[in-house]
Amino acid sequence: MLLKFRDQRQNPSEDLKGQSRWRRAASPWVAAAIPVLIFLVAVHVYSNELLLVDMAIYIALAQGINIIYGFTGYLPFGYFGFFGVGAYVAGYGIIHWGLSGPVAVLVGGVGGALAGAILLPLFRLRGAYFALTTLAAGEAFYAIVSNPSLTSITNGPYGLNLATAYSSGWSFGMAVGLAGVAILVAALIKRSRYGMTLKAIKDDPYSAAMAGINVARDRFYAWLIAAAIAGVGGAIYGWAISVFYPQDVFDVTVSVFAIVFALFGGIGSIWGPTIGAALLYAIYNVVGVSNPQYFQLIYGLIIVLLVLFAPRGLAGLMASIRERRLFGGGAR
Amino acid sequence: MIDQGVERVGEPLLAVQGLVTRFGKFRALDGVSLTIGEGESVGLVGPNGSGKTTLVNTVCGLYPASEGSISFAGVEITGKRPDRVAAAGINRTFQIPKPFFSLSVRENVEVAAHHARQPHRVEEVLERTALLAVANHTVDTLTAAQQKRLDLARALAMSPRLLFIDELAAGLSPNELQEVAVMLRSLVDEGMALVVVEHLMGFLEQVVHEVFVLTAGRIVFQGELRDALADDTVQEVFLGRTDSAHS
Amino acid sequence: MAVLVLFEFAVFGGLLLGLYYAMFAMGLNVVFGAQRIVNLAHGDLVVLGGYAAWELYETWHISPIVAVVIVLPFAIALGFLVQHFLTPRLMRSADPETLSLILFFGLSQIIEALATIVFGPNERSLPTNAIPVSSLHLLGESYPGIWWVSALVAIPVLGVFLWLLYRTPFGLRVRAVMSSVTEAATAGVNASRVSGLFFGIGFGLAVVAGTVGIFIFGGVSPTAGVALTITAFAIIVFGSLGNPWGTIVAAIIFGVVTQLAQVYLPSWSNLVPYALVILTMLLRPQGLLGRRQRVA
Amino acid sequence: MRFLPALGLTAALGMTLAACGSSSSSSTTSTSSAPSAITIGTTYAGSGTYATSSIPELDGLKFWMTQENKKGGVYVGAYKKRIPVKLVDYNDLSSASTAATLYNQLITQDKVNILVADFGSVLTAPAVSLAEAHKVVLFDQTGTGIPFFTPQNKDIVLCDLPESDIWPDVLAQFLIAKGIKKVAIVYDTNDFDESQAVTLKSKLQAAGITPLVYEGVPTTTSSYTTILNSVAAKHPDAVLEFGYQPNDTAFLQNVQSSGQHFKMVFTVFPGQLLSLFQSQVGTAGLKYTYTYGTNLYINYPKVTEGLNSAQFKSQFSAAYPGQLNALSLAGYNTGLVIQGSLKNAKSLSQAAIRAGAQQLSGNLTTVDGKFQLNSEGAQVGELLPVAQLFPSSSGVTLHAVYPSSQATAKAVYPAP
Repeated sequence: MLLKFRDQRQNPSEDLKGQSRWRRAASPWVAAAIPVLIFLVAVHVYSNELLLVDMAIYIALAQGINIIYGFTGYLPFGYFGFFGVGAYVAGYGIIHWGLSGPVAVLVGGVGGALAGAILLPLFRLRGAYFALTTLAAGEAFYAIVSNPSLTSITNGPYGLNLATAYSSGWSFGMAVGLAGVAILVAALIKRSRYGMTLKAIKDDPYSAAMAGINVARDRFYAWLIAAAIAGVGGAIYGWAISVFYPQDVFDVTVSVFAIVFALFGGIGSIWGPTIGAALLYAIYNVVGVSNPQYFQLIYGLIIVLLVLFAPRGLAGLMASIRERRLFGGGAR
Repeated sequence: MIDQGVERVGEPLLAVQGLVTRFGKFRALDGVSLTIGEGESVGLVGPNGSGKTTLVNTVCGLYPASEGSISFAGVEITGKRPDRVAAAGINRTFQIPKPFFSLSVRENVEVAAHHARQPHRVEEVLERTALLAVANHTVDTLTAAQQKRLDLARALAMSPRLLFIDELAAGLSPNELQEVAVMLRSLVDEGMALVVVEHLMGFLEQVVHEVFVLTAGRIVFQGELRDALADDTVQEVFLGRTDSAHS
Repeated sequence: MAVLVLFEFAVFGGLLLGLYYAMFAMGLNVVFGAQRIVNLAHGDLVVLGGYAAWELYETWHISPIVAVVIVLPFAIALGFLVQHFLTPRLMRSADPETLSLILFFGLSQIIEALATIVFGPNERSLPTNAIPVSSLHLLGESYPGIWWVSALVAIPVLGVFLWLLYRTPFGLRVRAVMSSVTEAATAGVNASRVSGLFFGIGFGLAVVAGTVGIFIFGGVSPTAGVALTITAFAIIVFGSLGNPWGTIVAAIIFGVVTQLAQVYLPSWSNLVPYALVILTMLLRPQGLLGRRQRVA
Repeated sequence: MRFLPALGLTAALGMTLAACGSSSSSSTTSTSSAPSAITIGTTYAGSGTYATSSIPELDGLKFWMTQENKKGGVYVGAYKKRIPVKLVDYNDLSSASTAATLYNQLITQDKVNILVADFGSVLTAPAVSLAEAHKVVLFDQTGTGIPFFTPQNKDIVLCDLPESDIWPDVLAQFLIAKGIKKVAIVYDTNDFDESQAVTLKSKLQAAGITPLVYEGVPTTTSSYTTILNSVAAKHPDAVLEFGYQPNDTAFLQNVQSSGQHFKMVFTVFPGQLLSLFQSQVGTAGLKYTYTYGTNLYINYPKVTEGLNSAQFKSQFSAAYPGQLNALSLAGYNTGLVIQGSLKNAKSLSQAAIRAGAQQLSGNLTTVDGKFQLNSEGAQVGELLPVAQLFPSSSGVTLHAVYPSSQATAKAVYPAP
């Protein structure tokens, strides 16, 4: 039964390959363009652009988690560390080098990627060890940046004031752009030879090496991309709120939200993290702001139920509903 | 190209010198030296835990060599990363196949062919390993024998000059066994060097002439398979394990 | 002279606190030993213990030391239930290790939310005279009463735990499971039952640590859990996962190092647990007392 | 790919949900005729570090609003009539980033006429550039950090306490007058506490006193035992700790449990939240320690706006039992400053209201004392006396002990 089912699914799609090629090529661009367009329309209907900025950033972060966890299996609990480093590098650039906001944001992305490079040795670890050690690393970044002894460099615990560079239009535009780019990058990777390579590494790193794959290097690229996305995200965030303290940008909640949004939507899919982030962040802003503890309760229950009953998230649920409809439910 | 020039006729393809692999205090390989010539096919036999798979893993770069050296085609490869070893022209199959479960059968082969810069070989390799019919299937739908062949296909897609076959025969039916033997012989005929790690003597006979016998991390015999079976030491080594050979 | 006195304070104070930290971190190690699960809700259980002590003292004027005995059975039952209902399904999934991390994180969120709903968001602390003991005077230095009281609680608790583990038939089975779940199963040990007890003991130790912790940490608030979990994780990986003696040694070293940092480099003392995790993982992933094992 | 439109729709739904959900009230303010209500937007910390200070402040503001609405609203000079006041408040959870989104929500969605910042510099900071960018006047209740008040500032009005850097002026004079030379200063590393520590240190140094200890610790610190031990090793006469309420509580508890005794211990918040400290620290830990005396303990029988001290205490306690403290008084005072500014303002524009506030400066006395702004919009009218907590039948009682003009008791130094 199982074999038959696979045959049915695989072979027709093979026949249709030529016909659907343009759709395959276009879909990463579509996946990126639709959310961007919705954002550009939404800001005219709904003028609290800061909330939309946050949502766009969370979509990007969820895609970052998708790239590193979905494609390589490494779960970085300390993802917020790159977010914070990005915010601080960009802030430093604005204050000390007189960079304009948009340029500083890109520099923040470079900062995030450099922080990622520093943590490269952690890839020796796997599973829970990796996840928790990156968490410690994120907290270590925080302890260093916020240290009163370094006030002359980072302004220590007293935060940064970027009010001079504040520009709500620009920061909104950059946030939406980041969301679009992150979705596009994730989608292009998924469909590329590189995506196939990452899946091979995730399945069996040694076997992948025997297939000629430079495992460490190829995994590193994915890590750098994810770290850069978080760096840019943090930079835009810091710029958009314009006055921030270390604990606002080095906040473990950033990791938690990004991971749960991605997981809720469906790790490894492209639409999943986008929709997961948009939906849950919206619900958070409706329910969570006035009753945070009830939201947290619901949210904890969602995590437990997801892990137990739907580890592939919304995307996985939709896929199995579709399969059931097409094949009468016998397949799984 | 310079390497090719220096390489003399008769110089071994693989030369292992005094190889030691330690796990803590345990010496899994205890001074192994052997050479394998271009296009040669040899068997590697020995009881469980004698270090056969450790030898393959060390040569392929999974375990670091504690002492000794490994060179391939005149180039030192000791301590090289597995992907470098693979790129140099050594490949292997695994005792328990390690295919990429989230990729289709074809993609499994494509990944390897792509990284060996030989994308055109995909169809040929699939055909040769009798996997063309299931090329678009996912790996979890394959039979155990098909998964073993997929392992082989992934290795062949890299066009290796030396191929380690790690217990391919175990668990195959006599028919499947026969097919695999034919396949391996044809590889030898094309000039590929083979090292076959195997317990089944009948199968080994069809593929190789010469064997290395390994026990407790040392090579205790090297020579024709016939002679090995007659050798007292080898007899002793194997009598100890014949009853568990098919378990 | 003052420098020397401070050194003495840091070392001896660190020793007392280290014994407490051993009890505090042991529960995480025990739960890990059962099914290779990192219990990310560990810190939240410690927080729950703190609230239990607070509630019992404020409502019924029960001393936090007595509270230790009262909360223990509830904590053990909770651990047993969690193991019984959550982990079997988890172990059958595609990536149990990472998913278990996420699952227990979800659990931690639930506990945190419930604590906020029941006790409110603000820090609760007990007056220091809830444990009416005087400070300890030793070689010209005085140490807060709660430090030596917590050490005095930790020693018998750890003692009973180690006695169970090394001197009873039950402990033998436990250690069999800790060394290998599958081997123990073939040797006739009911691994699932033993794992349930592991969770029970692990949760129990965490909650007991919390009842005393309300004094050690200066109070209890719903959001303190994550930082406590990282600290406990730092201690158990430093001491070697699955090795109870390692946890004790590591906790004492951790206590002393933290105290030294607080005395000589106070602004950097927050970095200690994080640096400890990172350095251990990079330089000696098997931990202080560990045999080499695969973590990478 | 058939599911793509459906997915797109879902995403759109999510974003629309966000849009609708948060815009709980839409404003239809027209500028030509008088608005039906004056909306005041604020955020408060329902949980976290600032909650114990923020909630009473909000209660004070609500109390003021209720009082005014009973009279038909607040008098608005621009329209020469009373207009009802509407308050929109959101919970920012003590998080500056949540606060930023909420301030933006208040400005862009709720279109509030007046923005009131949450307690403390950390939660006030995100409002500053938003208020500036959207041309909304910001009333800063007690966010007394210095960085906000610059000569360019045209947006912010500080209502209650003076800027934190002048808080310790009187404290420094007290230490010098008492001839206390061995001083230890421990402060939390945030704008509010650090600026006090910096001021105190420089005032003392000007008098030739160099602190024996001058140490910053993270605002999250909840155990001071070890640092207290290091402090005690230097044998200071006075130990001064600048923190937020949770820090001060932990510090006082640790002083008690460590068994150390100092001739003088000073913390910031007992004077503002005395009953909370009474329950958390107890009489034994509080007695004879020092704090800033607040206007709650000073009697202002004659005021130019609102209720006088006695009236406020009795009426507020009736409306919000158990909530009376210096911060609820500060919240009430914010309301009075807004009231005065609206009375003077020629229109509801940012500049007009700000100018209205400036006009008040020097002419307003409330239950919180004299209101006086400097050119940067910061309040300089109040000087905090040094107070000491004396044991009494009901626990501890606060008495101002310095300067002598405000003193209601004589300082007991050294503490017994």
